[in-house]
Amino acid sequence: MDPREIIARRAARELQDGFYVNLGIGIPTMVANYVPEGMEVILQSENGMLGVGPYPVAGTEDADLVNAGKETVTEIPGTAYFSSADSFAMIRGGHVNLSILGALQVDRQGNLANWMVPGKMLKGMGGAMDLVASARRVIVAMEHATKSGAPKILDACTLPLTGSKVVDTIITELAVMRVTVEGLVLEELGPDATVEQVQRLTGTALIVAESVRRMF
Amino acid sequence: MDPREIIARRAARELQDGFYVNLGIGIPTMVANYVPEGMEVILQSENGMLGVGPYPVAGTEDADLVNAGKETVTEIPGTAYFSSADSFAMIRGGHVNLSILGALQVDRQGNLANWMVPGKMLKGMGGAMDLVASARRVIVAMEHATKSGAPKILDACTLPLTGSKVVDTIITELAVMRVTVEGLVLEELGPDATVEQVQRLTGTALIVAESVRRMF
Amino acid sequence: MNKIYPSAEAAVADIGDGATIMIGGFGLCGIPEDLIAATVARGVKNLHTISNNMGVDHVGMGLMLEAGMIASHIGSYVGENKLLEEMVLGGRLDLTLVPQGTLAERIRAGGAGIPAFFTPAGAGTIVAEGKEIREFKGRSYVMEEELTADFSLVKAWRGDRMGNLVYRKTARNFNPVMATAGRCTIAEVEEIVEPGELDPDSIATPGIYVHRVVRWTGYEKRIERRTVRGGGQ
Amino acid sequence: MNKIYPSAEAAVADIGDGATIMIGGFGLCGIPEDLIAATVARGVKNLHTISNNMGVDHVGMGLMLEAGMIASHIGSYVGENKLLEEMVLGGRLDLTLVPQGTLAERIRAGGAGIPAFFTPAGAGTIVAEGKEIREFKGRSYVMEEELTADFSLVKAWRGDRMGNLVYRKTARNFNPVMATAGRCTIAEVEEIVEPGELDPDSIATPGIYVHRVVRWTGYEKRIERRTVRGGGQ
Repeated sequence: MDPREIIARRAARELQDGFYVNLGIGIPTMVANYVPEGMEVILQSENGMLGVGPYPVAGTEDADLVNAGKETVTEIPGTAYFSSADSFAMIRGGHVNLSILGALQVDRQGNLANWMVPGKMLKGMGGAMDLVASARRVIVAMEHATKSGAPKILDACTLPLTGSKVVDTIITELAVMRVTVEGLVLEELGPDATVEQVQRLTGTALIVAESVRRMF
Repeated sequence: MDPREIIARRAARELQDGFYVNLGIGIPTMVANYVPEGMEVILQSENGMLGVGPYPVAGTEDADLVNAGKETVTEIPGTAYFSSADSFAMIRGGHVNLSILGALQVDRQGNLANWMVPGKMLKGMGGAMDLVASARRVIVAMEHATKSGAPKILDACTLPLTGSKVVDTIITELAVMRVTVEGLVLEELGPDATVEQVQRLTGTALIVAESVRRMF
Repeated sequence: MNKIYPSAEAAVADIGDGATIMIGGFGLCGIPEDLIAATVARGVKNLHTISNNMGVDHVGMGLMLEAGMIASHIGSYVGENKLLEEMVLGGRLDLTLVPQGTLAERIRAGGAGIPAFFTPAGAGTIVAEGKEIREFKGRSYVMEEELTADFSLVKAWRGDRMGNLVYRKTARNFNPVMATAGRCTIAEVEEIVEPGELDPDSIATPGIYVHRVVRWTGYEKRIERRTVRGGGQ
Repeated sequence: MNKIYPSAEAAVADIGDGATIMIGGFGLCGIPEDLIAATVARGVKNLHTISNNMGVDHVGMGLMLEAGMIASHIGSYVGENKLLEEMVLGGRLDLTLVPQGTLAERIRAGGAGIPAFFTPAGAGTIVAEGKEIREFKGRSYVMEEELTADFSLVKAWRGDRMGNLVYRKTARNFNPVMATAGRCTIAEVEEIVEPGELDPDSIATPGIYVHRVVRWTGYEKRIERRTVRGGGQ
């Protein structure tokens, strides 16, 4: 399995029937493809939409209907549109059950950095700071290490933070880790991963749960 | 002319074409009857309506369509409904050109008391505090003195205030007075009123404008 | 996802003693009469209510007041409510009067995750006493804090099983704001429609805010002040 | 009451050098293209812009950027905008990045007469530096102040001569919020209808907020990322 698919597939298991979920750009968006059969999950998009449907059939794209990644999407029966202020009132008010987003770095305290690399192209934080500060639960879904094998899961983030102590769970192609006051607890291993491999690619000491399971 | 009619008729002259106006309960509500021919004035009602129309024809009353005085009203072409939060965002944001309301007391500094008489029936301030704090212009439209002839226009209000330094103009059946830093300036006299009479029924020294005019 | 409950009684069955409850409506316009009646029937005590008004004799929240189930109330106008006054003066009910716009904004803030904000309403009056006052651009503002509730009882016109709601005319008032601020929001609707029937551009309360939907019993809506045009007009 | 202007050029004719301008839209969705083009054509300088994004090359606010008319910008995401980066690094444009929800709420506050409020977004990050931090119920919040503008340029779907507006799908985004915060709000609409044609329960922007209405020229709306379903689905 493609690492991104492993991550998205595993993250989808965190969904529950009736959940309202905000998915970030990239791997998190892919989570929508793995919603278990028969489960109803409503996607919130911070540009002002509740009830995001799949991508449109070619030829039916609507320039007025995009998600927060500016991708063309569709509506579902029961979709509602609202303003950006109302959308972030919804987010800030803690009404979104779960926010899944990517990261450049996460650390053992649940600090998250995903918006800025000093000296690199200016982008901006978009809605990420609002989302991580207020969703009831925040899951980081990302590849475990950088392309060159450098750890992204650290003792302490070195990049400017998106949120302080905001992450609940980290899901990578190699592991599922829970943020606790003692540090990161390794709870599950990816299809072919070993504890040693995960620890080697992680920049902070992991607490290995008594019963580490396989993801799938 | 009935004193209340004099007041409402004179207050209506403060309206301008295209104004958005909030009218309080009682005499202020009567102002709507005297909007000059050809002038378009849009009435805001703080329970969530812009574009309040006249009372309904008997038999067409709608329980879902009331003004802030809980009276049945009608809509006009272009009416918009919104929530109480949106209504007061509109008021607080200074988008209402003019607020006309009644008073128990007003003083020379433009302080207004119209919501509470200690020891009397509890009522509550409703939206009055928000309106007087934020409308671009606040006019008090009221009978000049109490039924027993006691002044309501004073050096300093003795009742709990609705707003501090909020009133711009006072219109009674006897006079039009403008609030200035020097005190209340008597600018116009009611149909049969004299300067002496107005001063006698007023609890603060009035500054008589150089050219006191008749209201009508 | 089906948020529809079979009855008002079932929808309010877990409202317990001491709960904080927001109740929508302006005067008697847009009040959730069935939900109020079902709450009264439950006979719970020591409720903390938040509502712009307090009903009138034997109608709306007047029924809750008469049942002696309200320990404290936050509102902006309690009008000609003799029993309320007696209870307040007798120390049996703790009443807090709040400017109407401040009330609406405190509730919005509660739903929107904003713990406090500044407003000019009430600056220089007894409403500001004991509160932080701050100047911005030379003008005084009062700091006001958010309001939330265990339950919000709201009245809408149409709703679907996902909790999407639309309101009718001025019966909207406090209902959509309170819908956002209840940990459990229960909506009484006149008509239940299928998801997709409500225009997505016109949904006033997106379903995320609503936990339970109940169809009203079709009672006659009350008019507080019936005003009509003069005969000749 | 007739707020309709004959053209975008006429509607923006009094935007002067140094003006603060809010511009609606999310990415290229729901941007007032004609009003932007007319503003660019005026050739004014030193504008202070507030907008969630900054367009892309040769489209939307990208045109204003390329015309060298922007002195400062407040937004949440400027994406892959090479020219903007050069200008910022070269000290020719003052950029302030704000969390998107904070941006939306600061604009709402500006329209709603709320000078400041507290939000959890950005607490413990560089966004909070230099700002007041306060704890409510054991959690840290940042105090953020309102934003207003001399002009708000917004894009709506339908509007009437009284300034009432409705929006279409996600083209709504920042437009209704910014409409409330401009001292002069100019709306570009696809269709002008008669007062009363818009459903009074569904008007997203009541006319009180809108000072000028212009009919668009009927340009083709841009799609930033055209994504479609796989062939077999």
